[in-house]
Amino acid sequence: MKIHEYQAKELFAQYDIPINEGKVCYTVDEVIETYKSYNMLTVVKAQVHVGGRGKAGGVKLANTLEKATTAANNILGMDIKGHKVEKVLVAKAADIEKEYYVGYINDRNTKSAILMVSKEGGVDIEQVAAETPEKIFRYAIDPAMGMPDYLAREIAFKLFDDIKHVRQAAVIFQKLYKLYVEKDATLAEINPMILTPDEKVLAIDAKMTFDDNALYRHPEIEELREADENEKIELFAKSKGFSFVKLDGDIGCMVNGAGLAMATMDMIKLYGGEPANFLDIGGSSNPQKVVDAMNLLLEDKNVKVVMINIFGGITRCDDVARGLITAMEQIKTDIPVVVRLTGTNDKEGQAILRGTDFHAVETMSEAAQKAIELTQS
Amino acid sequence: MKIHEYQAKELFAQYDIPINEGKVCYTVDEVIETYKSYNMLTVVKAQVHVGGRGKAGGVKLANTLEKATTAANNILGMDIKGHKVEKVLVAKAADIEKEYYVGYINDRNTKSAILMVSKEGGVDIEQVAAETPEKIFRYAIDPAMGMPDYLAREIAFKLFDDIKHVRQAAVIFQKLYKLYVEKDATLAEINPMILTPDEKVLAIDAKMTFDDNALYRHPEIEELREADENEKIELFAKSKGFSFVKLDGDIGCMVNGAGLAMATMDMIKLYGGEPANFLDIGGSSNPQKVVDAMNLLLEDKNVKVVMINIFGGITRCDDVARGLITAMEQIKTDIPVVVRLTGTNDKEGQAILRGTDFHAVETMSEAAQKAIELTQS
Amino acid sequence: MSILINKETKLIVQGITGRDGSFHATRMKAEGTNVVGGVSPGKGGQNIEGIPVFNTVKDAVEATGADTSIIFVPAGFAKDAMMEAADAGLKLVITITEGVPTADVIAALPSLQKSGTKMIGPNCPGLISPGQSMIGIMPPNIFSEGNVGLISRSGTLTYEVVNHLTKNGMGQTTCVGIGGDPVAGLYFIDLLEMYENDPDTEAIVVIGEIGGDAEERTAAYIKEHITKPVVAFIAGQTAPPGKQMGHAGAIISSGSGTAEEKIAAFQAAGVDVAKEPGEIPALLKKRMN
Amino acid sequence: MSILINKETKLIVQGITGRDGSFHATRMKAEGTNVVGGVSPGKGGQNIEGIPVFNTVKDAVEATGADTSIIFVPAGFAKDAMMEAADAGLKLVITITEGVPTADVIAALPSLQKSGTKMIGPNCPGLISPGQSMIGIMPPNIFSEGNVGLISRSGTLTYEVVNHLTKNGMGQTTCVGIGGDPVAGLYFIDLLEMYENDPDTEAIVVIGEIGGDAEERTAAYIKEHITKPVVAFIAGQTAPPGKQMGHAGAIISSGSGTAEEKIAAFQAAGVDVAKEPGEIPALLKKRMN
Repeated sequence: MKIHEYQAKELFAQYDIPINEGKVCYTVDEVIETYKSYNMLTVVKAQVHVGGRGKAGGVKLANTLEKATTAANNILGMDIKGHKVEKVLVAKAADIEKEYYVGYINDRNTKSAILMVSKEGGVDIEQVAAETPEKIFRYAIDPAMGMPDYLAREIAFKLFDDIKHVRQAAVIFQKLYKLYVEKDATLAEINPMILTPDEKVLAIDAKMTFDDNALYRHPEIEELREADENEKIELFAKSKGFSFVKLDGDIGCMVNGAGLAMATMDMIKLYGGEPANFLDIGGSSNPQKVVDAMNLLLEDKNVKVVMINIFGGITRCDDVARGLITAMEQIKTDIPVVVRLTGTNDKEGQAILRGTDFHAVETMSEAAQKAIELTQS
Repeated sequence: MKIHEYQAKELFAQYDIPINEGKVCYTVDEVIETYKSYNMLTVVKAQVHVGGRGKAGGVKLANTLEKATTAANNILGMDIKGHKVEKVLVAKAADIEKEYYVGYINDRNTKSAILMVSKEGGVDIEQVAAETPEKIFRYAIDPAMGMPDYLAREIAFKLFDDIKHVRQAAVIFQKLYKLYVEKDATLAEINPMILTPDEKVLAIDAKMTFDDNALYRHPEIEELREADENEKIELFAKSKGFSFVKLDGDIGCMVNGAGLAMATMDMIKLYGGEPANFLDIGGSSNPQKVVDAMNLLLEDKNVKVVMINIFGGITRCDDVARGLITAMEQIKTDIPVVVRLTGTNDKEGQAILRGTDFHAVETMSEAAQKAIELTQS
Repeated sequence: MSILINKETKLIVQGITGRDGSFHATRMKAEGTNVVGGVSPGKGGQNIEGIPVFNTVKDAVEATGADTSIIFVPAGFAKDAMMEAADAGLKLVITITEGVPTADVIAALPSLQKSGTKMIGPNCPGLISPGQSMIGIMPPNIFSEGNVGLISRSGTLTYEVVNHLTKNGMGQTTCVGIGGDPVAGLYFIDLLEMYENDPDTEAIVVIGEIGGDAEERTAAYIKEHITKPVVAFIAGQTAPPGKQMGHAGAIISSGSGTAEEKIAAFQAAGVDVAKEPGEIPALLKKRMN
Repeated sequence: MSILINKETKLIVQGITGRDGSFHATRMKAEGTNVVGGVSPGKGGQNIEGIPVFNTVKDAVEATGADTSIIFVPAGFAKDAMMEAADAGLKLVITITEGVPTADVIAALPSLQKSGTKMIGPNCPGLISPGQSMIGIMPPNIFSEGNVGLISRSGTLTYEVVNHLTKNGMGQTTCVGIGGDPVAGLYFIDLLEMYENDPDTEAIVVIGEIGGDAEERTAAYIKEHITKPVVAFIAGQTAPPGKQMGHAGAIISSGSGTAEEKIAAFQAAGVDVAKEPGEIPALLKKRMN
């Protein structure tokens, strides 16, 4: 689950991680009021669940009320990679002596949380990682030990020489780790963490994401959820037991299993078509699930064809075929539906579907080709 | 540091460990009032920093106001192994179906905290350990893992068969471990933990001691200190940098180092004398320390002779000898002082002491024999 | 031969009295897997279709000599179940449970490591050595005995591939679903090493997907250490960045974890990468002759 | 020969800029110990009497190749210092600091174990291999080279015994003060095993005290595994139960840890137990002829 910068900074403040003061604003008037109360160099930042705000014009400095007003007018309501900006963070701009990168993520290779730090802060860390990987220091955190003083200090010495700065950074590493672990985060990033001319170390940006699987034990994090339009659809899908991601094509996909669902989208693309979505309906495929999934797909008016790809494993394909017929009786639609059934008793399943409105086929590639053909008719 | 049962039960309550309700009382009137408010079978228990209260008559049941009053009169003010009873815990007596032993201690062999449990509760666990060790189950706790659910359950199954009882006991094990670790305890004992006829598991006694070295980070535990007379002297000694334990003999001992101090006491006993105390004045032996230590020893009117046994290590014996002379100039006393100096430059040190009021000798055994001789003159 | 499990494997089922646990315990037993016991605290002494139930894993191991466990407990209890299995000294633990918080897996792994317990999963379909033992939730009838070893991050996609293999007369030594979570137990490289050392495995199929850099590392490892032919397939070529495709691990973070990178890495390591699952048998045949 | 330390031992001093750290670093260096560096965060680049100071143990190890460390930091920082030493991969750590909370020692030990780092202490005088290396705070002049190995829970009592040994012409291979705390690193049995394997050690002196059952376990171990003559002394025969005699570990809990029990255990294992420290050289001579 993603949260906004202003929310991450509120969590930072709860954990005594130093940040620059700021306030979230939903209207131009609120921005004006906030600017007036600060009356100093201020930064206005779009709050959206997508990276690259700066490049998209979603972050502006203002040293006059006029400039702050202009920034608010420009940023509020703008579209950044399909995300509409509904709020901005208005924050006191800090004087920057140097910028650093600090980030915790879970790491598949070390099978632990890792802390990454770099003197190359304030820029795209992925680019640093790709071009000058030696400038990023990575430390795997032993979950039993956490982030002891010596380790936090050792890491801070990679960024700073002066013990005064080292101690401030070390404490930030420790507090951020505490926040990361206690809230089941999957990312906690400060980019940049800065050193000010008066030798303070603080976080002037903050990014956090959380483990969906652990939200059940963090209602206080769940409360921070501010889903945008796309995310609302995905959440609705999740409430039905689906994994769903909307795309821009015209072939609606319904598949059991995430890997097979991805492979299905790939197959459509391979044969020249465009998938309208990723949809994993999960392990089983009972009639109600099919009805719910169809309704979800048909909400997307771009969808011209639906392609159902089911691997009958423990549930046999003949049972699945009967379920599909039951399901489709409840759905009134002219959209053609291509069905491919494989696995246990697949021949029997395919036989049952023959003679129905379903376009029943035997293989994934046939299904993809048939679906593409139907979009063109 | 030792605390009383009633204090341990207050900590238990803070950690949601179920206990039988009770109230600490300092006077007979308070006991009467408490009994009236409970108006049921009640137990009156002496609160002293020493074991064996029950055998000494310090624990009485009362099912009438009269009996409660008698118990209060008898127990308040009584002497248990040299400890005067200044308060009692008056608690609602619980119905007991079965009794169990539960205790955490730090263990030198596994180098960890261990949990010991036994179905032989309510009796002296040391006796069970000596006679039927197989009736005590011991579990070393990995500090990184703590007391996970499965382990607490596994241990609880050693005491109970019914999952309802197992779950209650497992939670007690976990909460007691949390208390033990969070407060730096060195002992956390429930003897007995009981099962009641209505299938509740609860602690009806509680004993805790704490790591003196860790008290600096637990002011809330330090606040629980209720030192009795002997403990007050030991605390005063500690404030001077000494380790001190009062004994019943007449030879006051002053030694640098705990092991050597014990060996000195042993030596006195070996030659037929009786040490008045254990006193370790620590690593160095500057004149002020000697003055403070002498004053401490001379407060004990039983002391007839003082025996100083110093190993001159890094500090040379000749410097120590000069320090002793300086120190004794400040102390007006007729008590004879035997001094034995060994180690670096011991010959020189002994030479300096010759011709002074000190009875200077060369070996520990000479010192002990001389001291004993002087007690008899 | 096979890797990790065979006819000798003695299995216990943690969470055997739950809906999934009892269903799959019975299925696995019917399939010939040596299911020697189950664990469910407080249900000790009962039995599920003839499988004895114990209160603790330790009790089950003592009574049955089990060396392997499969976990079906709810997500919130999975960490504890993994640690209990480790503490009881099992050699192998398969965690089927999905939705386990990543921090719980990270927290349980040191216990497993300490006791030398290998884990597969969580959020995985399990593994099967056809004709010998099945420990998982896969449909056994699509598998067949043979000489191909398979490793996959996916469930149904694995079945899709296995179906193609079996229909093309290419049986399997062992098929392992390692799961789609961001942090998991045994991974591609661990299993490749085992297949390399298994005399009966003649070729290996690796089914990867977007997210992370496990496939890139695997490719580098194959180039260095694997002499047997390897064919790969990567799902998620059309996935957009920043979106989680079902599996928590299947997410392209800015600039890394894409299918293109993974395919390129495999190809650079001399691994044939199938364009679609149906192509895998032909690629294998080409390399195995 | 010797155990644990010798002329090759390269030592760093953690907390070298503190009062005790700088004093003893200088003393040890003067005594011929190979003190290659010190650690004090923020003081990196400075030097103490010619000994270079580093910001972290890792830096010190990288620059100097140190394999051993001695810790003089205040009690509240000892846990962190032990863990830092372990993480830097040192072979041996001697923790002199007294007053370390027992829970901190327990919490640090898994880190030490993980990296295979041995520890002596805390709250100990250190150890010395006379003529080779001294790592600790003992008075070096009382020691002499020879063939007796010594292990002790006490400080000055050890010096008392060593003084008797040296004056009786009985030099030492290595003398180790394991410390008087309830939980500590290397203990009697670990060191007895090393002495048994050290060709130059011909006899062993064990100085125990009341509290715990380490001496009883040690006696059982000696009976089973030690072929060299062992003489023991136990301090605290006159200590009352329930009172801590200076050392946190020296406390007789109800019914166990008494000197009588320990002496009986040693005697049952064929170990001569001295009535007073001065008797030890004679007992050794009797056994070594």
